[in-house]
Amino acid sequence: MHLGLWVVVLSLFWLLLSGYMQPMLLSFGAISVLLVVLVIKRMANVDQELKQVDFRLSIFRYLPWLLKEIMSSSFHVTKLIWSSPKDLSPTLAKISLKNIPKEKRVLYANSITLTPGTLSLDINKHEITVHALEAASVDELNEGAMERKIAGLWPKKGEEK
Amino acid sequence: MTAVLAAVCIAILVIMALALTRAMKAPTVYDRILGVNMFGTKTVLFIAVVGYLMGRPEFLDIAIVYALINFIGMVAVLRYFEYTAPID
Amino acid sequence: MAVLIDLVLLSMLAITALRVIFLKDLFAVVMLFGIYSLLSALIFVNLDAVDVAFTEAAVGAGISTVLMLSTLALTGRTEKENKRSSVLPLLVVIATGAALIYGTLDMPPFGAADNPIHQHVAPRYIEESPKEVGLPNLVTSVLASYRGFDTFGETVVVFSAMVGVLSLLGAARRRENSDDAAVIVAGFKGHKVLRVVAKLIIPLIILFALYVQFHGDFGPGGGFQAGVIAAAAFILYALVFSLSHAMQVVSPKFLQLLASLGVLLYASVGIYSMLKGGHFLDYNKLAADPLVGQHFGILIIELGVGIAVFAVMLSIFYAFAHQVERSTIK
Amino acid sequence: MLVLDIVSSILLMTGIFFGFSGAVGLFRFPDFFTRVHAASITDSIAVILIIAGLLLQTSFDLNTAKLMFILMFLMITSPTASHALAKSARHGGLLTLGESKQQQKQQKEQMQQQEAGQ
Repeated sequence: MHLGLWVVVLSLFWLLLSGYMQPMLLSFGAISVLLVVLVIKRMANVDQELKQVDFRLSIFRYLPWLLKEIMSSSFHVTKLIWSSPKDLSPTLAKISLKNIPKEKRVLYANSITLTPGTLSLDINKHEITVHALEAASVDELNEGAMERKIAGLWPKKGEEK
Repeated sequence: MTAVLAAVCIAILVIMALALTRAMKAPTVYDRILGVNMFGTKTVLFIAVVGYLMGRPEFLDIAIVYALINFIGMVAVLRYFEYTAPID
Repeated sequence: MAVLIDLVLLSMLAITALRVIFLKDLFAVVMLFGIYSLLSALIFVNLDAVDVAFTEAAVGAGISTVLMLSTLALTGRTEKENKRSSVLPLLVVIATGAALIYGTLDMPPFGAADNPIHQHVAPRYIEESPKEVGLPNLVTSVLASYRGFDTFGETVVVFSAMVGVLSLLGAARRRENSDDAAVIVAGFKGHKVLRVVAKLIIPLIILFALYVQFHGDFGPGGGFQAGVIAAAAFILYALVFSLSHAMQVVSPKFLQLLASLGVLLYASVGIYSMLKGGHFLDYNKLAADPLVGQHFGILIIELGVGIAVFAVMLSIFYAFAHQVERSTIK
Repeated sequence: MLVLDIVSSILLMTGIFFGFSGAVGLFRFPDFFTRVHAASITDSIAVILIIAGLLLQTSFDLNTAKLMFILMFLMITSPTASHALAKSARHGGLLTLGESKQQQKQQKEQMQQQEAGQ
């Protein structure tokens, strides 16, 4: 994530938290944002991972879809809880990551965990290990609706072929 | 509306009690952590709802602190396992 | 309604406490202590003591869990079997308890409206502080202005806690050869999701801490809470990205400097007000208008408290974590 | 105003229903990994619905923003915590239901083979 974007995000965060528009508090806000950006820069120098966090506003196009997904799978898992929890058939599966660019993989893994019924257990360069309550949810993931949604969120620079 | 909020408060307390029971009588140590984590997130909700119930939305600041601190606690617990293997 | 919630929370608190006493697995004890402090903070919220709840949230559920876990990593996880008979300790406890209860018999009835504290002290704070100190948050006025001496004492206590821990455990030093550190780093490198999320959330935590620092005059919060939350952010960084990384971002030496700077900042406000012809920590003398003086004084001493608490908490964590790493490497 | 109140009550109640179901699932599900799924219901849908219900109670000011922040933080941290916990459990050697059944079966077979050998 770019430092400039951080400045915008942090300033917005401050203004919404504080809500005071007096010059003194605004200047405190400016100092605070500067301080935090300094810390971000120092941390990035140490661990070299600034680029790993990629955040774009287009993520908001994805959220409604995710919400719908969470809704439907929650209903499903709730039904399982109240009906027959003893005869579940939990499965482990590996989902390929080759269509997901590097910086969106964490979003993908967390989306999988966030939808009840599927849980990302492990993630490496090529695949995510997913634990699912039912085999059907793994098939759904393999069909790739979520994958396509996430991959299509924003084009990667230099990769538009 | 107050009645609804009060009911929600009580209901969250019930959920918290269930999570607490899980944390106390846990088959594995991971279940215990799961219970504690769930207790933490429900605490955040509880504070937010109580804030509205008592007409004190400043409580939201505390809820934010909880949402953040709970996560740090979880990470510390998992980090602890790096050094010592779980027993049960 | 509030009474009912209080009762439920208190009974949950009591059950947790009882369970803690009988558990031998100290790790489980730490987890339940986390719940214990969450519950007590909820009770504070319910009693409308927002500032206290804030502190309990940050210190009880956050920092103390982390510190207790690092102690456990040093000492081991199960409680030692106590072979000695517990009759004598029980007698001592019963005698002390009885003496304490006897002592409370002389005290005014708990919570009664005509207690002395509700006659003189509290009404004065409530009525006069808007005129004398002029802050919207009464708790901050009391803590930072009326009880400025106490708060100064507390800050010094926090500082001496750091001195104590560092002299017992040894100050953590930045390791130059990072070979053995790599062993530790490898363990958490696999948690990719955690690393990215931590990276995203740490700046927000630090900014939130700064918000708490500067808005202590208006709402719940202040230097103490802010310092703890900021320290928690760096602890998260150390937990996820390894201690040596964190030490490169904020070095232990710098922290020790910061801790003393915080205490000195507080003290210097007091001395400055003495030079201006007032008493120690007499903020009224800081500016021509006493209210402005109060405002400045509180702002600066809160900053001092925040800096000191932040530095002390992080140093203590460094000292523990450093010791843990050393003991696991060898 | 009344419509908002009704909608918000419905949201809150549904949220509570899901939260309660998840908490019950914490006891009814057979092993740790399935229980994480149950907990994730209370962490995702219940949180979303309850905060959405509270959002309708605000007068769309700073408190709205703060509630959004809480929602955002929980949506980021709780799946991360679940994932990290499940991952640690797996690396710590906890088996999933299918695997442990398989292991038991194998052990049984080995025992039978040994008995047959004797």
